[in-house]
Amino acid sequence: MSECDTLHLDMPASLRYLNVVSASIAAFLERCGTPVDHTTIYNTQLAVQEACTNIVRHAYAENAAGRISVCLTLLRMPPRLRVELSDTGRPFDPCAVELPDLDEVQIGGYGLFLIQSLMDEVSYDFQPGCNRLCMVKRLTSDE
Amino acid sequence: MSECDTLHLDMPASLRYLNVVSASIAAFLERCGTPVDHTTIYNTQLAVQEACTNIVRHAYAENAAGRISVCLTLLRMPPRLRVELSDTGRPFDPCAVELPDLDEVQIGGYGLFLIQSLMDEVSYDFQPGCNRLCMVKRLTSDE
Amino acid sequence: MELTVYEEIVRIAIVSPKSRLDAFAAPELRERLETLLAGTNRLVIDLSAVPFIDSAGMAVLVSAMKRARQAGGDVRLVWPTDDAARRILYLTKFDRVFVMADTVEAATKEF
Amino acid sequence: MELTVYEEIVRIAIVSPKSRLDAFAAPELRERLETLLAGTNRLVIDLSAVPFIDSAGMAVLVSAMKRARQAGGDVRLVWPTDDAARRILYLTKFDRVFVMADTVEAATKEF
Ligand SMILES: Nc1ncnc2c1ncn2[C@@H]1O[C@H](COP(=O)(O)OP(=O)(O)O)[C@@H](O)[C@H]1O
Ligand SMILES: Nc1ncnc2c1ncn2[C@@H]1O[C@H](COP(=O)(O)OP(=O)(O)O)[C@@H](O)[C@H]1O
Repeated sequence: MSECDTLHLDMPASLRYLNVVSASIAAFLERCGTPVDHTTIYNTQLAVQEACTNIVRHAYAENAAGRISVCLTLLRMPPRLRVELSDTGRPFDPCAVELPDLDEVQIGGYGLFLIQSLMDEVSYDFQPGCNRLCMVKRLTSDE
Repeated sequence: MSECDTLHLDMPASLRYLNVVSASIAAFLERCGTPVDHTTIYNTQLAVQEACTNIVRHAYAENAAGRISVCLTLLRMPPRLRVELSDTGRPFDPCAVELPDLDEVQIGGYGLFLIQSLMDEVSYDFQPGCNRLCMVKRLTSDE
Repeated sequence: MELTVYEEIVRIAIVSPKSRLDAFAAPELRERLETLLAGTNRLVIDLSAVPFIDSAGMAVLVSAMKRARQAGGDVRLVWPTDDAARRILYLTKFDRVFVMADTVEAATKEF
Repeated sequence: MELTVYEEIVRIAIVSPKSRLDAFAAPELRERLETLLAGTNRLVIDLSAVPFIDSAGMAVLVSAMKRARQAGGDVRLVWPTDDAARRILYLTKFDRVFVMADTVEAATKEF
């Protein structure tokens, strides 16, 4: 297995196919050479799904034909999964958003909170015409 | 859902991650808007997995750093899945190979037979530097 | 003998989704819950067979709960069986906002 | 009284893989089967829990069978539970080449 095991997925920015991202993450981690527990897989899937949903709903709010690019890379020592999402929609820095008050239940507004709670590193980079959200998850137990 | 729901997957030409192709096909079909039975999903996964295995083992026999590009497209009326595999390895026309004699069991040699038995259309196109295998599967029952 | 006979019928709707409750599936569930909430204000959403819930799925639960409470009723949840899904309900404190139960029977009892 | 007591011990190895039997997983199974075939020439491969078998997985079954038959033994298969996987064994006529059984008990009986 090489240092740069990388998988790219490029898909329509539609909520319909976000399950493909989840399925790819699970399959990729199943074969990554390190045993990864179910909760770690689930939490990674959830954070990435939230980020993709935000791209569809907010970044591409005015562009139904947009696309999302998902890049999965295995990093070693310690084993980590890096997920990079790119889109060409409206720029937006998720790290700048205030987190919800969990004692006041609300309809929506949990997406960025989940991303920041469940991933180990979250960073954002905007280049003209391309937003890039990078998330890293350690492949040790989330139990 | 648009006429051109297309998903691209680009991955290292390694047997390790072929399960990601299978998982993506299942997830894509689950949300394609037509109910697709388990056998149809399984047979599509198997045929595509055989084609990818051949690319890793034969087309890239001398190139461990090769990549496979998988393009999944939903076609309408009637509903069909088109799977296009591209590689930059050795050119080879699978349609020209003789099928195995099933009454003489053999070690290996079933891959192309499975592809041709399980998919509804198989075509091959070679452009300098790029082999393209196109397979189409009708999304009606395989029962 | 003067006697008043009074019968109260409490209708509790029970919904058991079986698949992913994500942003794509959420609108369908929202619609189904709204239809049910037109007929009763007591709803049990049985999440036991749900393998995955994202924040869009969670938003549907909250909006149903708000509507039911406004009408004097409530929405109760049956815990997902999947352990990772349970953890997310703890993390977001949904288990404090909703009345949670381990089974549908427990959820309907004394509703 | 002259009397010959003779005892025959038939060793049958039973292997039950639980995951995908594809081109990536095949080499590991091949190795495991070869180790077993060094100790016995009767092998039951229980495919009941295998969700997916591709032609590389099938090649491992055939080569184990050839080796066992050469040594005077055999490899018997227990049908996969997955219906689609069963169909592929019909399609490739593997069900005529191998002695197939519905359960491990049936496979070991009269081996
Ligand atoms: N990719 C994005 N592009 C533009 N705006 C975004 C993006 N992601 C999030 N936002 C903004 O941040 C807010 C909070 O996001 P989130 O926590 O996911 O909750 P929700 O999407 O349910 O409102 C959103 O309502 C939106 O205004
Ligand atoms: N993509 C390919 N590039 C080059 N040669 C190929 C390719 N696919 C198949 N072949 C050739 O066709 C033969 C038959 O393929 P197949 O039926 O899949 O069986 P197997 O790969 O088990 O030999 C292979 O042995 C190989 O020589």
